[in-house]
Amino acid sequence: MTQEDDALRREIRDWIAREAPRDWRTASTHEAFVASQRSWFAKLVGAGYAVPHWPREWPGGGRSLAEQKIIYEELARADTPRLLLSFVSTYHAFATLAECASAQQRSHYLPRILEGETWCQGFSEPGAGSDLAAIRSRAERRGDVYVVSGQKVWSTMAQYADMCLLLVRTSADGPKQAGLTYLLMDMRLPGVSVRPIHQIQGDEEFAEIFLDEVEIPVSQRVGEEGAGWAVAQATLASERGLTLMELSYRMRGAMLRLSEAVHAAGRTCDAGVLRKLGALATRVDAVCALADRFLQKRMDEDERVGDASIVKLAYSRCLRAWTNLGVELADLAGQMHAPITFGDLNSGNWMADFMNSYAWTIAGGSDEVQRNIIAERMLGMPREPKNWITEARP
Amino acid sequence: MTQEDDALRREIRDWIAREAPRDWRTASTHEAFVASQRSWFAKLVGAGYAVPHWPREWPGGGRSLAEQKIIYEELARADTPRLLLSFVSTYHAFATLAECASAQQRSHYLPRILEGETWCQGFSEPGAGSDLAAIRSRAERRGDVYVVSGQKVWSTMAQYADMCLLLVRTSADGPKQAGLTYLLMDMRLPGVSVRPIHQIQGDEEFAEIFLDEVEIPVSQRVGEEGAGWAVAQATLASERGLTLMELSYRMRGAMLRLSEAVHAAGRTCDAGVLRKLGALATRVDAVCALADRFLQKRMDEDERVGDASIVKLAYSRCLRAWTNLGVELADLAGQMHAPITFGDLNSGNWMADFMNSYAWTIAGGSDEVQRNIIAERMLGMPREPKNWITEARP
Amino acid sequence: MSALRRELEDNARKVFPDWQAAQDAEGSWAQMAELGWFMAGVPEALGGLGLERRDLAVIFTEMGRARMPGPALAQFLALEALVQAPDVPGREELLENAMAGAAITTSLTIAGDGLSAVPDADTASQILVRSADEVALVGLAGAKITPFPTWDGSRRLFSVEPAPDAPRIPLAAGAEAAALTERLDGLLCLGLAGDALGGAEAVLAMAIEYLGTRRQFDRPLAMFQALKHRAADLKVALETATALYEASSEAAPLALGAMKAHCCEVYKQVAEEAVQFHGGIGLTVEYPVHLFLKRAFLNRTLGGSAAFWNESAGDAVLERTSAG
Amino acid sequence: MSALRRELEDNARKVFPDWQAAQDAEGSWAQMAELGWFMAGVPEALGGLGLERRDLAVIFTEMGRARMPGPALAQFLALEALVQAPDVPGREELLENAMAGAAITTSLTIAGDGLSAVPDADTASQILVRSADEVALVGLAGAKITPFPTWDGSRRLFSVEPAPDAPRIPLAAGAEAAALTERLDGLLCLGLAGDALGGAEAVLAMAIEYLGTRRQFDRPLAMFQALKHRAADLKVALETATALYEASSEAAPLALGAMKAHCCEVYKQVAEEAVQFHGGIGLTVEYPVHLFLKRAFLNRTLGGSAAFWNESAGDAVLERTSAG
Repeated sequence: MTQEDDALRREIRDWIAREAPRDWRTASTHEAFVASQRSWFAKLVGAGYAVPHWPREWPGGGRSLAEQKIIYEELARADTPRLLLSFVSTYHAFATLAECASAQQRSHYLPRILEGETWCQGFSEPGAGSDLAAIRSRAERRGDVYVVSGQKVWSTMAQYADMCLLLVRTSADGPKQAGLTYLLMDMRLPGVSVRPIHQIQGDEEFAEIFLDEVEIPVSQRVGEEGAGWAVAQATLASERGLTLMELSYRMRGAMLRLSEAVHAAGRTCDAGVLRKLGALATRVDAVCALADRFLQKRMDEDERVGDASIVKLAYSRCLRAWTNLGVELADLAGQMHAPITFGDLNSGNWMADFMNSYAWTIAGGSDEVQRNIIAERMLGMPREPKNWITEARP
Repeated sequence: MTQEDDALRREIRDWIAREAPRDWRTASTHEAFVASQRSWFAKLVGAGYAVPHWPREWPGGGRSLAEQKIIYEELARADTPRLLLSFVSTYHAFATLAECASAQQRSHYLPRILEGETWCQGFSEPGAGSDLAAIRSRAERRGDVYVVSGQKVWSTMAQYADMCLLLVRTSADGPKQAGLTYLLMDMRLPGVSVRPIHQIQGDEEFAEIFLDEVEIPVSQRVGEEGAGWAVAQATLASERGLTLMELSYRMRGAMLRLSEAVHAAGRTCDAGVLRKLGALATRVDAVCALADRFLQKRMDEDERVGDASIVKLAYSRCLRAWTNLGVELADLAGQMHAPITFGDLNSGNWMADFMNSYAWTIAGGSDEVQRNIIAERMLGMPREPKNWITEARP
Repeated sequence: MSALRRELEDNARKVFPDWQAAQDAEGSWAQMAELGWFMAGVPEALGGLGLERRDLAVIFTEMGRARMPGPALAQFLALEALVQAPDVPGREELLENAMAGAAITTSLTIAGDGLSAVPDADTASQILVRSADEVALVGLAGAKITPFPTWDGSRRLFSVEPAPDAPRIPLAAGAEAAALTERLDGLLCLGLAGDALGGAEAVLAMAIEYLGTRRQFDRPLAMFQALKHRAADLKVALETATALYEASSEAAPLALGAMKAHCCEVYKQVAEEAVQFHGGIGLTVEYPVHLFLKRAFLNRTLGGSAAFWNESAGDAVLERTSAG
Repeated sequence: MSALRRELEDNARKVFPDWQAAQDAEGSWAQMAELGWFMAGVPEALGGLGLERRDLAVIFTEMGRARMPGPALAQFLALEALVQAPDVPGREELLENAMAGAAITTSLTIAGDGLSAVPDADTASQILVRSADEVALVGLAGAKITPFPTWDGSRRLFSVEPAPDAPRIPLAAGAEAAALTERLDGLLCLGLAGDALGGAEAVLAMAIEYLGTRRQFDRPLAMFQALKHRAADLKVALETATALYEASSEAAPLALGAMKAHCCEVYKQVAEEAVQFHGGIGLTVEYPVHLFLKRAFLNRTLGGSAAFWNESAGDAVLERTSAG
């Protein structure tokens, strides 16, 4: 820890104490939640904490990974709202624009992101989730436009998005990956419609996007036609460490909620409960240490294939255990329906937290996909053959 | 429960009270253990309880499955020694002889079994465990004999066996199953050598059998040449319920050992420990109920494919949990090396019990094989394709 | 399974083949009455069908499979209380009405936990109050009824505070009340356990069906061995719990409580995995798997927690083995 | 990992590439002394290498990987006690001898559990006695030494009762003794946790190697997805525990205890699964997987049980959050 690091930590800690909203958990409507997200993002942009990972020429940019870590550690420690609405813009869209887009595309869109333009990601489809290359949304080139029809799903906050990172199929020939093309789509174009997905805990964090003969100018293409898979990798690789570190720290901070549950249940002297609490606290500490170590490896350029999967799996399973203990301690009282706090994974509204935890065991590569990656690419266990000949079900 | 059943129960209970050995857990040498097994079997034969599943013409035979269940329930309840040494003879050898052998073979061998002749099973090989059809021990016909060479493994108590149920390969052509032949081998033949397997808990329940040009008369063949697979199925199907019922009841009786461990640890008022104990006791009760229900289904001729796998898996996992709780409660004291009680799964010598429990998660179709059976044959989930094209390991 | 129980099961499945069929609480209530379920446990001498607890157990499982809305489980407790209280004036009429479907509610918590988690208290006319001192039917007119909305939307629960001057029909007092209360708590646990197992069976079937149709990487998910093995483990847990359930219908109250805890954990385990098996679609309200998940979690907390029952069961093990 | 720690690790793996290389207790002891391990934690001013606890942590992991026999962990505690007791007469000579390999043993249980589980007490000349009142070196001549044979054959443990008139060198008393004892218990936990993680890594590698070579149904076991997923879960557990371990070397005693409990459960979990992965062969003494299983179980009970540490950690969570 250098002196500069300490100074940054003090600086942001002071700023948070002055500026961070405290009442964000009370927003119980989608509109109030979105408004609070927008104002918090604007504040962070103003203070130079919104995009520490952008290059130096941008306000607040040019931070080292170590500095980024400090910023997110402090944001987590102070229990500030997570940056859900702007996440795709500042990470996924940014990385795609910075690494793969034309200079013109870059200079057009990046400033708008800081002004609050929000993006969504149009990758997953009903038949292409874990198996992303199976995308079927079809783009046909007609003169200067691509005409796109199809359906996207699990797009985070697409209902509030101005723009979309869109992966479509321009060819059905050859390997599945080779026929994909990457487009930047204005969500206000005719033919685009969005339907929020009603989630089981009452959230609407995701949406479906329906595309009906949407005409997207060819100038909105990133990379060449057919090069969409490679561009998508840049999008997906944009963030693979800070978020899990931030979330792990938030989970650690939220051990307080479990303590409250122990007190509320009158079980502060119950040896069995204390053991579960203690074992879980240690496991949470371990996940935090793992996330730290992963970031350190990235800083040291020492990351191995599979490391990210380990962190995600460790976090997702621990989060599930965390919510399970809360649900158990709260007993009947925990079954009472209470409005959710949007995007909060550690609210102490235990059933909501429990259901929310599936977002981490399923989305962004399910636990099962992560286990495959770890087994095959880290432990060297052989893949299953690709040329299956599937039998009919009995 | 009929009046006859009650009478049988009283009768055997009285007999056990008079005749059953009480000191069998003190036998700490193999020789003493074998001697005690032989004398206990002889007593049971004398009283007519050794072979209740044999036909009525045999002493003690002709019992219904319900009656057999009563006998084994009472033997379990009274914590009598399990019948390990005679198990293969009275079940596997009997079923094979009764269902597939010639009249001459039957009348030659069955009486000897009651006189104490012990048998072992020569099926598994180093390269053919779960995948039994992969057997490679080779039998070549030369005139009136088969000349057999190869190696068998995991043969229960082969070192004490007089005879062996031997499955060998007489042809390498066609489907793997079609080239197998079934022989009854005298263990005293030249070329047969046996090496006990030293198990990690100190037991020697199994042995390897080495076959070096052993000449077995063709008259010792059961069924036709090449029909070994079908005969082996009769052997394997000989017992699929009573044993697990008996073992489950023994586990329930041995909850006493866990209670003793709780007392010894001074944790009789520890809520966490009590909960673990109570939850496990209920699980053990559930496994007993499951084994009961399975037997009932057999009596009702209502058994489904996979039912036996469910009972075995439920028992094996519960036994593991049972031993794990004992090991945990006994803490450091439980790590002290103590001589094992041969074949006892519930001795309260916790580390030995723990290691012994693998016999049920691995042998007789591992947990993994049982899960495949349940998923595919009961839940209708599709098999993996048979025509794998295996890739080299990376 | 006996022919009678098979028939109960067959009839139930005709009327309530799945959760959709039982969605309408009012209609389902009438159908249950029509099926004779509320007469089932009442002796023939009192106008009922005179079935045994193990027959009722079949009904409970069917209620879970259909994710039955409404206060039927409370009704079974009230009926049992009336059957067990021979000397109560007006009992025959009360019984007759209840068998015909006049709802009497009661708390779905174990006695001593007060009048919380009372289903449909806003429409029932009477509540069965159970305690170690007194078992009584108490009128609900003028009662303070506070909604207790749960994540599980299938049961409408309330906290109830009867009016001080509410009419009160005592069914048992003193030692008799203690015994009856214990008996009713046992029946509650049996009902919740059956509900859990029926629900678990339904949601497991739903998940396996889904795995068989959903394809990823050019094959059905059901072909992936890791999922197959997890499904098999769930099946084993479910079958084992079911065997215990079937063997326990006449068990002592403590054994019923421990059994309930066991079965409800299995339901929770199966439902939790079933959602994971469904992937994203399982997280949308349009897809029914979450309905069973939420009921599984609620069931777990009704009728006494696993922590409570397992601790009691552990105590009993120590006592049993110390005595022996 | 720093260059220094990398070097420690590399050197260790040259000398003790696997468990076979460390089988001979006497030879391994000499090799450890030669590698400078007993000097590692001693400040340079006292003739040691002046390494930090996180450097020692690397050594502990290597000891676990090699399933190191002998009383090395006790030796590290004795060395630390001497380092922390500046005013003891004759300390320099004691330290010098201990660094050169003169064995001082001590109990591998936490203070308060008496003088049980003392490794190689029959050959050591002195025992370090730790309690909240006094920390002292006590001569073993004339002591009553009772073998405590364990299923794990890698450590030779004894219960010790020193002679009443045994020579005694006090290292700390009063509050200082309490603090030193806590510090030493923490080091014990660190050592056991490192041992657990090194052992877990070795046995997991052994199991994965086996799965890759063993074929069933015409394919290597390692291709079966159910086994792959279980192996992946073990890897996740191991990596997570390792991250905690590496971050904890300077942690407070309670955190070290909870960390030890966590790491030892992971070792047990990995070893238990590793045996299952091996199938029948894993149950034979000829195959080494059981050696790690037995050490995993013993480690779990040394240095305080998981029940003890987790309960303490739970208390601490309540205190921390109540204060905050």
